[in-house]
Amino acid sequence: MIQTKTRKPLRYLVLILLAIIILGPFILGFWTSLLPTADIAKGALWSTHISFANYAEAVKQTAILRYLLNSFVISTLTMAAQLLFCSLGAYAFVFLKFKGRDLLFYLILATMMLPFEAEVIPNFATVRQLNLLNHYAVMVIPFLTSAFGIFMLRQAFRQIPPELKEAADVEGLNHWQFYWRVTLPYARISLFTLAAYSFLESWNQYLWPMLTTFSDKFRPVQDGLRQLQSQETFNNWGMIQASAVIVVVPTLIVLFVGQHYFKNGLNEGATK
Amino acid sequence: MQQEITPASKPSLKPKTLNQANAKGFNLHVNDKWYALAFLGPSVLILGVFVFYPMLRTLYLSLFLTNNVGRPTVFIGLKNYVNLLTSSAYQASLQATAVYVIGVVAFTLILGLLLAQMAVRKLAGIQWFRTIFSATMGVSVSVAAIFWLFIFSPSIGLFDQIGTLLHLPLVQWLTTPGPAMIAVIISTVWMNLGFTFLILFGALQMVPQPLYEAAAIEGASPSYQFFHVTLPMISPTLFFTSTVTLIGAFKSFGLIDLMTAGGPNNATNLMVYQVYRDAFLNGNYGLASAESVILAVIIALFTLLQFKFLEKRVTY
Amino acid sequence: MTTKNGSQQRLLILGAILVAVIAAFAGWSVMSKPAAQAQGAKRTKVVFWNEMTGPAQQQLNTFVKDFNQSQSKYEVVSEFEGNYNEAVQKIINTHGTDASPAVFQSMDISTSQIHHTGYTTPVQKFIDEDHYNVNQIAAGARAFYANKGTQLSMPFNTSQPVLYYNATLLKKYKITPPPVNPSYSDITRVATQLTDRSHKKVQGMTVEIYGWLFEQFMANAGVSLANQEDGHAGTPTAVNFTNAATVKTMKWIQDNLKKGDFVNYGAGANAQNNETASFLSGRLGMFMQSSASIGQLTTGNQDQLGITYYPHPDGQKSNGVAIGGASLWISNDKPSNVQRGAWEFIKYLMTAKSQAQWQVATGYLALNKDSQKEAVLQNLYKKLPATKVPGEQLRAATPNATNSGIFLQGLIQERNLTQTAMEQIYNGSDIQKSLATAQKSMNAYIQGNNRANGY
Amino acid sequence: MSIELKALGKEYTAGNWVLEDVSAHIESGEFFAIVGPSGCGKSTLLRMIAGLIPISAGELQIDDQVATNLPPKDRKLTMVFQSYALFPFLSVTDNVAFGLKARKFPADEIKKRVDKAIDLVNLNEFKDRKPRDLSGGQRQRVALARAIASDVKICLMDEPLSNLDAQLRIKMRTELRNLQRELGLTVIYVTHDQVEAMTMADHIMVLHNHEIQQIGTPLDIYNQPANTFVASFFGTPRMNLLPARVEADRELLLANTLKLSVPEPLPVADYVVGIRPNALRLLPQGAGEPNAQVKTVEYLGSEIILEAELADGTPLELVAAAKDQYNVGDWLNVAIAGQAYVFDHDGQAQFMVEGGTRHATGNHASVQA
Repeated sequence: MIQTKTRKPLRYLVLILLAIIILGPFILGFWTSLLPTADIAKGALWSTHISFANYAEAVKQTAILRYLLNSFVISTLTMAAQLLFCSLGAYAFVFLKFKGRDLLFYLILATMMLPFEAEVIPNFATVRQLNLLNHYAVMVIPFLTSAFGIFMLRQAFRQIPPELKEAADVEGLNHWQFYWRVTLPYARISLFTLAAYSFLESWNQYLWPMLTTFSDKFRPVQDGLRQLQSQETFNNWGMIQASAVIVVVPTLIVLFVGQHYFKNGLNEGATK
Repeated sequence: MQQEITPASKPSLKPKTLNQANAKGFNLHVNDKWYALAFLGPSVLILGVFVFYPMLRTLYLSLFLTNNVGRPTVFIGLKNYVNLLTSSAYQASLQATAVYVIGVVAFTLILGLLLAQMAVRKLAGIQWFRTIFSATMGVSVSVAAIFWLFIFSPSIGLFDQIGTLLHLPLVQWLTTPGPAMIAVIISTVWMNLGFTFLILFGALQMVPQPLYEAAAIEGASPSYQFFHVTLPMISPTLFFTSTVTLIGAFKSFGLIDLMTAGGPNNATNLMVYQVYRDAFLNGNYGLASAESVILAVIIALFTLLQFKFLEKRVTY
Repeated sequence: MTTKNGSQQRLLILGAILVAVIAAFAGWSVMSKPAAQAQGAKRTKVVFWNEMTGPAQQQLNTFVKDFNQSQSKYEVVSEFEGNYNEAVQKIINTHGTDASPAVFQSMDISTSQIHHTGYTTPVQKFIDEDHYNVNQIAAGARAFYANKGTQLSMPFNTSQPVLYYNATLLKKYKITPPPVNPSYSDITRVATQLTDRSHKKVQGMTVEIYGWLFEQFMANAGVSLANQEDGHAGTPTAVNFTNAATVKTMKWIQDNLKKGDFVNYGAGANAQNNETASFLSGRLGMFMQSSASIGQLTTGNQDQLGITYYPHPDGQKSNGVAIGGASLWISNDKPSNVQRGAWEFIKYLMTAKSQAQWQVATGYLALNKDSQKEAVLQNLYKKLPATKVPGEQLRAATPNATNSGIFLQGLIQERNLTQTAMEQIYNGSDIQKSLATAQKSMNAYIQGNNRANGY
Repeated sequence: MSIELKALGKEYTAGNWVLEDVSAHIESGEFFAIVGPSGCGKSTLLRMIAGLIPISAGELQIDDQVATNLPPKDRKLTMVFQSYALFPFLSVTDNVAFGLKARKFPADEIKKRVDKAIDLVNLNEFKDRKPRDLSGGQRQRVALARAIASDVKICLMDEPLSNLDAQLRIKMRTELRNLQRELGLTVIYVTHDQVEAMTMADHIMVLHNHEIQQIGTPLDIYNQPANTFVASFFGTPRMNLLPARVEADRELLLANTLKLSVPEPLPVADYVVGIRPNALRLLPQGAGEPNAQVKTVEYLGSEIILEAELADGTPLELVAAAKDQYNVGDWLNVAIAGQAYVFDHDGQAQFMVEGGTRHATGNHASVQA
């Protein structure tokens, strides 16, 4: 429009303000992670002693790297499992014909309404019975599959032209072959979206690991930060901020590299 | 009027009875039950054990008193529910949850929309802003909580310092009820913004440009265009985003745990936190189960609403 | 075309990053491990759960390290499990699984609950087996964790509620300090004088809204909070908040608040931080808190710190207060050699030397009587004579049913309820009515709990 | 409601002009078409007139008022978009009423105007429908009704018929034209379809290569193309453009094959001669030397389109009577039988020859006007 010409500087101003608001906590967190805790405690947000000492301290004195490793292991396993089981499940709902399929689909859809947070009590009892407590398994097994993932991939698989299945039937491909050679490659964008989604979901788990892990050996990073926070009575802010930055940097990198996919995938999910 | 849905836009919540290849192909009479077992078995097992069974079990537990090691011992019918709904503490928790959820949803949407609206117009370097606006998607709960804890911390925190500079009365953000609620809402909104921005930005980008041009020629001012073109055009996405945010807010736990632990004076004691407290701090599993059921019902209702809307949903 | 290539490229980059990070971590954790594993291979592993933070955690970790070096049979692995409240249910919930601890620290008010789960081996068993001289451990602390003559757990980090005053301020306004074992009116006098003579620049006194303090007022007045002699004679079925001594205490606080000689700092961590900050900056003359705060109140405090016993009602002798803190328990779901290792570790922590070091490092009381002779502790007393007072208060009281803690399940609820009542009373509500409401709720809770547990 | 374009120009990045020196006068009540191939800047020009994109150079006058920097809503015009730009969430009535509501007209006035507009485009039965429940033609009418309801007399149309199927498009041409006359609208109509422009417009502006090629009535444009671009753009099948050189004193040799006599001697140079397919005659077999070979044969029913190749390889399109029979590979004998347009080697029209007489071409006058 014509008016925008004159408004340009104003729009940049608003954009920059908004960017500052969004980035503020990051910048402040990163900046204070470079300051000596003594200076932070005095309320000084400026210091001449800028260093990575807090990072060295965090890595040496806390199990922050172990927490990160745990989270990577848990999230990667969860992601891989969800890709496999959700795609298998979705395949069954699209390409297989069996009795009670619709009913089963509705049941699985219904589970999307049930918040995990409201089911922790019996679930805790279950994993305790299975002697899974305080192990990677306890944070992976309940999330091997997800109703949302099945639903989302089912949507994607339905976009596969029926002619492909017919052609595969003519070629004599069985279901495994069709699943592996056609369905998965065809829906790879959706698979990627699910991968990103399940990884982040697992990465952000907080309540469940908090209830089921009892040692640093298996504690994921979210609860690791909680651990650091609650152990420090004399708030060692420099080190805590450094730990937070160590945790946030990998996900930020993944986000920026994979931004393109998140955007497409999310919008697909939102508009379908 | 008639909610006629074009085939392309039909959200496929309903399974089609006759499906694609199998209906038309020559293996019409094949029953794939063994395949189905192999393909679906794992998912059904996991969902059954960790989603279906626990819901029933929670319902069951909610009707009992539990002993000091968490086993249900005395059947008391709906007594737990009665006690809860008449308890002023639980009512306060419901109220706090309502305030929190409404605050989070409202501000997340408004700010998300503002960000998206600002980022959607083409400008030199706008790509940078888009990336920045989506940055909080990469932030996990604990990191967000720690960043904001520092900002809100007394005397050394940013807000306190700014307040001191401007000679404003000091606010004990996390230790006074009202401000503590505001603080957790701000933090949650910030954490939500990246995701909300991306979704709304995508929706705005899909609004056809000629609609704005037509509106401009027809005499609509920018604000008229926003309310009478932009908002209606993205209303399905707006609805999707608000329910997702709403359900997420109902489930908020980590941020509360780290920032306020439900305090001060239970001012931020949200429903999930109350479940955690009663179960895993107080060992009152029967009562906590009843609280879980109430929480599940509320969330299920909103999810159902979302499904219903998705099904009816009109894509233009 | 380009997008496809681009997207595949990005996918590759992402995958590569993921693999690289995992590989890096795996390498790091493998490299950093072998030493610890090789050492622990032949030893019996004893998992120890604690809830200590800050300097106490550091000292505890030092103890663990020293214990592991002092012998070659056991390896104690210490795990921090969050705050006291969290830990109780964690302990109960993991019992019988591979995740459970062999020895754990659990807070004072969880004693009855932990005992009733039947998940622990009373330390009495090992005391008897070893003919361990239990008399060297402070009786008042032992009594709290004993039931009907059996020592259930070993008192560990132990504090006494005491009254702190700013001696320098009192001198400045020419006020006679309160006696070492003050009555309510002694405190009222000092508070009034402070407020008046400073022209309200200094606030006289605060009593935090804190259930623990509520319990200690009753203990020091010699009245039972729960029936069955505070649970020491059997499972309590009711509580008594509305007794004369409690009403009198609440009235004392309420009246002084109205007069403005006392001030209300509210409840929770917030109140504790604020009252400490005010006290240190000379704006508050007196407050009551755990003796474990001594460290915080002496470091960097130019003013001289004064400490007295917990105040008692006028016209009667002080009965003595119960301790606060936590004790060490041994789980019974571990094989006997592990339980034995746990006991050996407890014994190590209770030596005179360890206990003396513990008090110096943390402000918790040294429970071993012989610790008083240790040089580190002597040095502390020489430097800060006031730090002697909490220990003296502990030794001064003869343990009886009312000052040995309350053997009742659901003390967390009790504290929530009494704190609500205190809050109401501080804001001017009717004392009798507020206490009665809390009492009714607590009795209902006890009945439900007893029913659920089949008592 | 006349419109005056005075040397309008548009640059998106400095020095990079997508439109240059566009001047024209559009009379009140005129149907003015802007035609050109895609990318020629015709939509840009329309959007500049509408005020949707800023004008970089020159001046725009609407109704004798300078409008160069006015916002769109103050230009007293309306626009119909190629995609119709209907609001999918509004019913037909509300779509038509959109502008009136935005301009805060009183409710009864809105109702009156909307009813009238909907009536004019025959959409009475569909008033309450949403756009998605309408056919393409009906949507087109809604867009028209919206333009009509605003009651302003200038209507800009951006390829409004291009999304319709062929039959409907032809029907709508007439309807649009009738409506325009009936309401006395000044229409600026952008299209890439020369037939549409020819059949509907009072005047046509031909845009190509960032500038005006010619402005004139359809007849002018067809009969007196200003250059080879205009000549080949209008008319189906397209005009044949043949390279020519001076062969004899009063004779041009086209594509080394065909001879064209000109009334007066020409300077020796390279020329291009344009001959419409229907100005070529097929001589009966054996009447002379065959000079072209058939490459494809296209039967249209009423006639046959032949694509042939002249002896030197230059392609040539011809029209033949349907009753005749042609096969690929047949040799033909082609002669010039109608108008031949002579252009200089830059493509600018020089004159037209018909039966050996010279006629002037290239209505440059209207460009300069």
